[in-house]
Amino acid sequence: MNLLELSGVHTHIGAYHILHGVDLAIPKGQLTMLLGRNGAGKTTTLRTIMGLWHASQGSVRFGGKDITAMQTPQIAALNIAYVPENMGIFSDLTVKENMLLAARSAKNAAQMDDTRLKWIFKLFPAVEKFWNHPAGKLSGGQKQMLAVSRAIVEPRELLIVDEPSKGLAPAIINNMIDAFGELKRSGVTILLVEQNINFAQRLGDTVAVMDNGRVVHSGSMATFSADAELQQSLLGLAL
Amino acid sequence: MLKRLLSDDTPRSRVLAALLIAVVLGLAFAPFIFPGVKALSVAAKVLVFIVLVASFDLLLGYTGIVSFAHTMFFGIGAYGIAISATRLGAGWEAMAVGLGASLAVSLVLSFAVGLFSLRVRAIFFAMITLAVASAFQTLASQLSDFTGGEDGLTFKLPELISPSFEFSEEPFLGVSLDGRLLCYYMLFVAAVVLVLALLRIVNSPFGRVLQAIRENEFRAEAIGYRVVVYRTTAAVLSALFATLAGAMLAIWLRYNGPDTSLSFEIMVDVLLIVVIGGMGTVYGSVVGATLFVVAQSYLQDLLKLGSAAASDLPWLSVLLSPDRWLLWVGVLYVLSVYYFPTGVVGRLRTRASR
Amino acid sequence: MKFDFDWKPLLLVPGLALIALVFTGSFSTWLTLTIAGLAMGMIIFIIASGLTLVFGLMDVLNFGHGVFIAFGAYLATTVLGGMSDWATADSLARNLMALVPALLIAMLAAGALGVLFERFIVRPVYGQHLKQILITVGGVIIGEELIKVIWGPAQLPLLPPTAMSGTVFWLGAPIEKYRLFAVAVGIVVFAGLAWTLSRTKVGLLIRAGVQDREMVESLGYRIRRLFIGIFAIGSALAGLGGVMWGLFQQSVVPQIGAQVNVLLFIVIIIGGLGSTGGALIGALLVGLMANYSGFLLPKLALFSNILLMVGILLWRPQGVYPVSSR
Amino acid sequence: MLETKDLTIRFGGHVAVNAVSCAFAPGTLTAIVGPNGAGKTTYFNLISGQLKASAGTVSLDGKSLSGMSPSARTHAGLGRAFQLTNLFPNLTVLENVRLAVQATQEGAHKRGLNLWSIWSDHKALTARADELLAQINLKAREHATVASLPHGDQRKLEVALLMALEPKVFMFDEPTAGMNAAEAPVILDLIRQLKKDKTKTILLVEHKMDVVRELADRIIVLHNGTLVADGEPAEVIASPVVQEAYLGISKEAA
Amino acid sequence: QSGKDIRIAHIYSNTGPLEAYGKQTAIGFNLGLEYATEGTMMVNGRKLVVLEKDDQGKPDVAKSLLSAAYSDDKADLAVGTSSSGAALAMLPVAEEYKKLLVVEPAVADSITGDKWNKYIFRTARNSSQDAISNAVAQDKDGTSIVLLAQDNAFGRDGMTAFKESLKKAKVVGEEYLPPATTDFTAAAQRILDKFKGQSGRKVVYIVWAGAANPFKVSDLGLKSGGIEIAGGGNILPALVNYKPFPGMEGSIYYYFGIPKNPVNEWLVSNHYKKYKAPPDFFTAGGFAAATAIVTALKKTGGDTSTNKLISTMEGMSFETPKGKMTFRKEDHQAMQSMYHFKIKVDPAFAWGVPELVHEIKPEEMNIPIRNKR
Ligand SMILES: Nc1ncnc2c1ncn2[C@@H]1O[C@H](COP(=O)(O)OP(=O)(O)OP(=O)(O)O)[C@@H](O)[C@H]1O
Ligand SMILES: Nc1ncnc2c1ncn2[C@@H]1O[C@H](COP(=O)(O)OP(=O)(O)OP(=O)(O)O)[C@@H](O)[C@H]1O
Ligand SMILES: [Mg+2]
Ligand SMILES: [Mg+2]
Repeated sequence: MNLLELSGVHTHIGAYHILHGVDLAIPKGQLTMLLGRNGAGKTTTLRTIMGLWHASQGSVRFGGKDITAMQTPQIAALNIAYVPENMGIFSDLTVKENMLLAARSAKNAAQMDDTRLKWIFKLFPAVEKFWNHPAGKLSGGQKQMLAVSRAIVEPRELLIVDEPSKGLAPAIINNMIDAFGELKRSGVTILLVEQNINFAQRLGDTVAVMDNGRVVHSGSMATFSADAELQQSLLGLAL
Repeated sequence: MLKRLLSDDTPRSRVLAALLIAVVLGLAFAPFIFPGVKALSVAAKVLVFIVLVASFDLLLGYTGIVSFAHTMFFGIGAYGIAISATRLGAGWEAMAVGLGASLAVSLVLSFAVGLFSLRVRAIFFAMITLAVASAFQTLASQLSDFTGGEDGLTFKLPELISPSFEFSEEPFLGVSLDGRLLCYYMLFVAAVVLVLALLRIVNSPFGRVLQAIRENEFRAEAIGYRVVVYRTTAAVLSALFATLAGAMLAIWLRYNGPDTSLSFEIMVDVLLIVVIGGMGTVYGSVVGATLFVVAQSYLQDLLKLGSAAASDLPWLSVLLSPDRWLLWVGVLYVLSVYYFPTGVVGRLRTRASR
Repeated sequence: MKFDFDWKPLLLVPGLALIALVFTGSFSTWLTLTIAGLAMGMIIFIIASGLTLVFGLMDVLNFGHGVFIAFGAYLATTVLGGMSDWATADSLARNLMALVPALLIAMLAAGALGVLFERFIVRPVYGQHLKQILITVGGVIIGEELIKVIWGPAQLPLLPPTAMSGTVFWLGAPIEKYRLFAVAVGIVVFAGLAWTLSRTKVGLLIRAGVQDREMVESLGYRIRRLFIGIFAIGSALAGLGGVMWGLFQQSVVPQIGAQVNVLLFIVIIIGGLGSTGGALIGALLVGLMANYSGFLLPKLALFSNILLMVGILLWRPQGVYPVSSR
Repeated sequence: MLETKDLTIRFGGHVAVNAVSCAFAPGTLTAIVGPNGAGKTTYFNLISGQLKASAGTVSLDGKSLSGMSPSARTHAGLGRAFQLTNLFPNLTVLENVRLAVQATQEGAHKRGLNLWSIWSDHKALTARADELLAQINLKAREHATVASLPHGDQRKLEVALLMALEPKVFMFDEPTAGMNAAEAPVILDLIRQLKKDKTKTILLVEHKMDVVRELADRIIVLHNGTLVADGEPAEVIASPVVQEAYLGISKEAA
Repeated sequence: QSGKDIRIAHIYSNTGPLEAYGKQTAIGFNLGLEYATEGTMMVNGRKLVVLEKDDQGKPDVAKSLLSAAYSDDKADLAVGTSSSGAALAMLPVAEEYKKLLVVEPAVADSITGDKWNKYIFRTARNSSQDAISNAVAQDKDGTSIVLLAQDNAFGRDGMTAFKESLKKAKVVGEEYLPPATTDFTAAAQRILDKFKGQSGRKVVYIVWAGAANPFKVSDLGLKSGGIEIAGGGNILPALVNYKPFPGMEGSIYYYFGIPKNPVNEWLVSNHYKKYKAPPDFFTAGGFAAATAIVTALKKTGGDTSTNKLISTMEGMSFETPKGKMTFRKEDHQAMQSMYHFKIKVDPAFAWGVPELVHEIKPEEMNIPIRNKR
């Protein structure tokens, strides 16, 4: 069953026509990898799902419900978490305050789920270490960790993440892979955009490849990994 | 040739080019096309505002410095002429002395202001300049022995450019050839020269660096530009041009006072014109100043017609009453921000580039 | 969490007062000046609080703040005029029964007007300071003209109710009763604001929304409603301030708001653009400074505010309580 | 020769870079690695002058750079690309690069502001900028405004600006982050070419170990702001600090 | 040339900060024309046409409007304007075009002083008349006075004239405050200091124009120190602030209840009829300008040539709501009565009512002539 479905989505940004009929299905409970070269339209697809840009044609359905025309807060309230490409860190706020805002059900820091926080701290030690620091002062990688931590501070049904591994040290990438693995096991559906093919192959259940504003391939990760020729032709890379 | 005169910054839109030509021709032949003292006053005010607004655009549009102290320099220019003409009499030397002195004062002040702009956040700077400008205005009205206080100064200029001077008894094409006409053409030439000079400056390598600083000061410094030097230079240049515009105003009016050249109202008008015209395009000042000054000068007359027409709808005629013309200026402000986010010039250029 | 409150700015107010004591010479004169200055500062704080709130939380530089001030003051002339029996009665209770509704109505109406203002004037220009300046100046012009349409262009008297006019004496220093009332109102406003902003998530949310609106929405919050709410509160505070200021001046003119604009800007710059506590300190300093310099060096009084601001900025270029690195 | 001596910076109580002394010789490519937050970017900021050191000095070819502004350091021969893209968003791609080319001219020939010549008369600048754009495959989009470029292209442009400065010292901060596997080689090729020219000093912060392994002549490791390892790539990568704190290998094994 | 319209340009602040004043002047001027022509709006068979122009209170606008009025609109003469600055800027225009300008209601002394030219007449009072009449009202033996005014030309000139014409009372101090002052605590303290060691009657004489209420100094320690407040009369909205000071004395330019003459009766009753409110300062002023012009035109038999008008008007007397005024030959200033008043509280009025103590006739005031001919 598909939790999220895009069919024939066209998106314009100002005068530019960016997405030219994207068809994409995200199966429930699975981790879908969205791949593609720079400028293929991956970020635009994610933003269209979140309602940050609106599709001019086609539809986006979540859990059977049409969300194409909905506003971002309403879409997010359907229990979706999103990590944007630029991370969306509130740099004037402390790390704690950043996390508190993401924890929608908590009124103050004391109400945040402790065990979950502990889990996050273990994965991303920097988040704990800089708990009361302004987030703007974090290093590039630390910000990336905070951005992902924010998305997982409370359980969500769908997690949409734009290039989480960029700028992370290998050890932390490993932690992140673990984290997504655990989340997946707990039943969360995940949509990931990634350039790090290694990362992609270790996590992905299904894969979709974009080019020029369209999805040009989709299928299971296993077949994709096995078929070097396909990878070569789609991504222009050999492993 | 024309292209070089325009420093290779052509209008890049047919409509815009047509508009500019219309404005320039209109101003060049204003005394003959639009007879009457009022029309000529409006045309002269347009000339002054074109220079003033273009000089502000150098600061705001090209350098990204929001300053409310720009009218301060405008006022300095106007007071320079006014004070020297009052003290030294109606001679050309007096004008030269006044101009020189006011340029010197502006130079020093703007240098300080420019340096200061680097120290504080942009929005802070804007509000501080607001306070400084208002203090300067109060100062000008306090030093009444010197500046004439609230009442301002009325003064005489050389006979040659005064209305009472007649070149010939015979009117030419229905227009009397007097000192006022000469004065107008003096302003016209000054405005053309100053605008072309500004156009050259913004299209020089220097101008490009200013734009870069506006976009990302941090990075401009990192690729090797001394931001301090560029910003201060821009601030000083823009102040000097504003001073010249102020002198033009004083020469035309043969009067100056705090409300005429220093008021916050003028500052806001200038800001609005920059936005209506299109920030970061010198042509925007030409188009914007013309549109705005003409609209402002004739709005009351227009409303008179409007309220007469609406006389059977009492509430509408109250709003359309010429007494409430400022209401419509306010509406104009709001609407122009709504509908001209990139200004007239920006709009026309995008349209042309499609 | 570590509690590292920055207490140094708090010393500015007593510091200034002590320095003035040395120069003033007479204790009773100093006391009069100080009490009057502090009370004046409270009134200024009330009018500035809304402005700094809207700027600090929403990053909107509202040149139109003055319109709400004027609007509040004018409404008060109407309300108090309508209840002049009570306002001029010789009983504090009755006076309050006239004044409190006047304050509430001014706040409600200014708040409602604020909602309209947000919708039609401010909304298109979030995040663009320059356009905010322009469009809100447009709003001011429209507002002032509408006030002239409704109430006429002439100056209108606005006298404080009987029980609040006149003076009381304390240690030989005359204190206008009205100023005492203003201090009470100011304290209520400050306490209310400080509590809301530090104890609830609302403050956080809005600060975050200013930086990255899209992200706040992506977290599932309806930032738009919140912004409207804040703007309404800021405007309501301006309306309240307008009544207080009008009663202090004892008259209103359509330009009443524009007249205090520069003063308000100085106060919130000193305070650190957006900090409520900072605005309070700034307002008290300005109030005191005006009285001390007016007594000691009247020639300089005109520039005392600017000098004060420059002095503070040399010490802390972002104001006493910088809110952010925006 | 670029050299830092006891370079230190504190943010409040936190020591982000702690007494780092290191020299970088022309003709070598040094990779700087370390966990997130180790202080790599901060170290760059201290060298290029974006941050003022709390203690220690930076010198280039024996000349001290301490106290110089970032622009002066650029003229002295330091070039820097940023980790988080940092361009002139509303100018076109071509204008971005041309500005960087122009900056070198200001430095080398005349220090004047040049406010009375027409920008488009300076054909040489445009030619040079075009050449650079061709090198990074961005010629096709030279008239697009930078804000509309996808993330990957912006990263490439970031590198182009650095190349345009023609510095003696190149500092790359994760130049290929967010760049896909097809595009990254373009950048890596550029770096390889620089290496061939034996006169340039290259500093590279990079998390992708395969890239580091291939390109680096030497690796230094920062950890909590301190220099903890310095040497041959193979040797450093094998060292326990790197294995544990950085690659997280031992953790997985345990 | 009978039959041709007589065109009068009336320039005033129809908008801007002085809007309320400008509107009163316009109403007064039109009522004045109506009264003086007995409703015909004709003089000697020539119709009077009024061209109303709004100078927005701005000198530059006023100047260009006046030029346009004389040249584009072919106005025969002009009246204006509300702001002194604007009026001063207009003076040379009248000279350039060699046409008459009747100044109303601007008060600056220099209009009929050093900036004057022979085309200028003024029906409005000047600052000296204000100050000197107040001095007459305050001048009593054994009185010590501290002056309190705004620190601008208006405040300082007024105080100088006031001081010069005091004969019995003595001035023990002067306080000049920034024009935008809103808090008077500091001023009150300084004033208290100045009165230290003085005996007898103590008075603070205040000249203030603007929204703030300087009478508050009384509450800030002066009343308890036995110090009285005094000030010249003011427009009606400002007289509200006089209500707490019954018995206060000063001199006023106009209050609708004071002058007893047929012109004022006509004005008050017609104004009430039309506007449901009493006339104020500027209404009376506008009215006077109108009667002056009509009187002159009647004398010249409708001749509008400038020189004829000037020679007719020099020394001419005319009836106004304030009684008879006369244009002094030397500087064309209208000499007029001022009214020494005492404030009374009348619950029927929102303001403190000035009651006439004594009409100060022009002869009682020695108004200096400051112009050069
Ligand atoms: N604001 C914008 N205005 C105009 N065009 C844009 C804008 N943002 C993106 N684009 C264009 O949309 C296309 C797709 O961009 P998008 O950011 O979705 O790519 P991407 O697949 O996420 O690439 P990357 O891997 O580099 O992040 C690109 O060609 C880009 O130039
Ligand atoms: N301006 C600042 N104020 C306070 N702390 C800072 C500041 N800048 C950096 N830091 C801290 O210094 C440490 C080093 O940051 P830096 O950006 O140099 O790390 P990095 O090694 O580049 O990490 P990454 O690989 O994640 O980019 C971080 O812990 C960061 O929080
Ligand atoms: Mg992307
Ligand atoms: Mg880094």
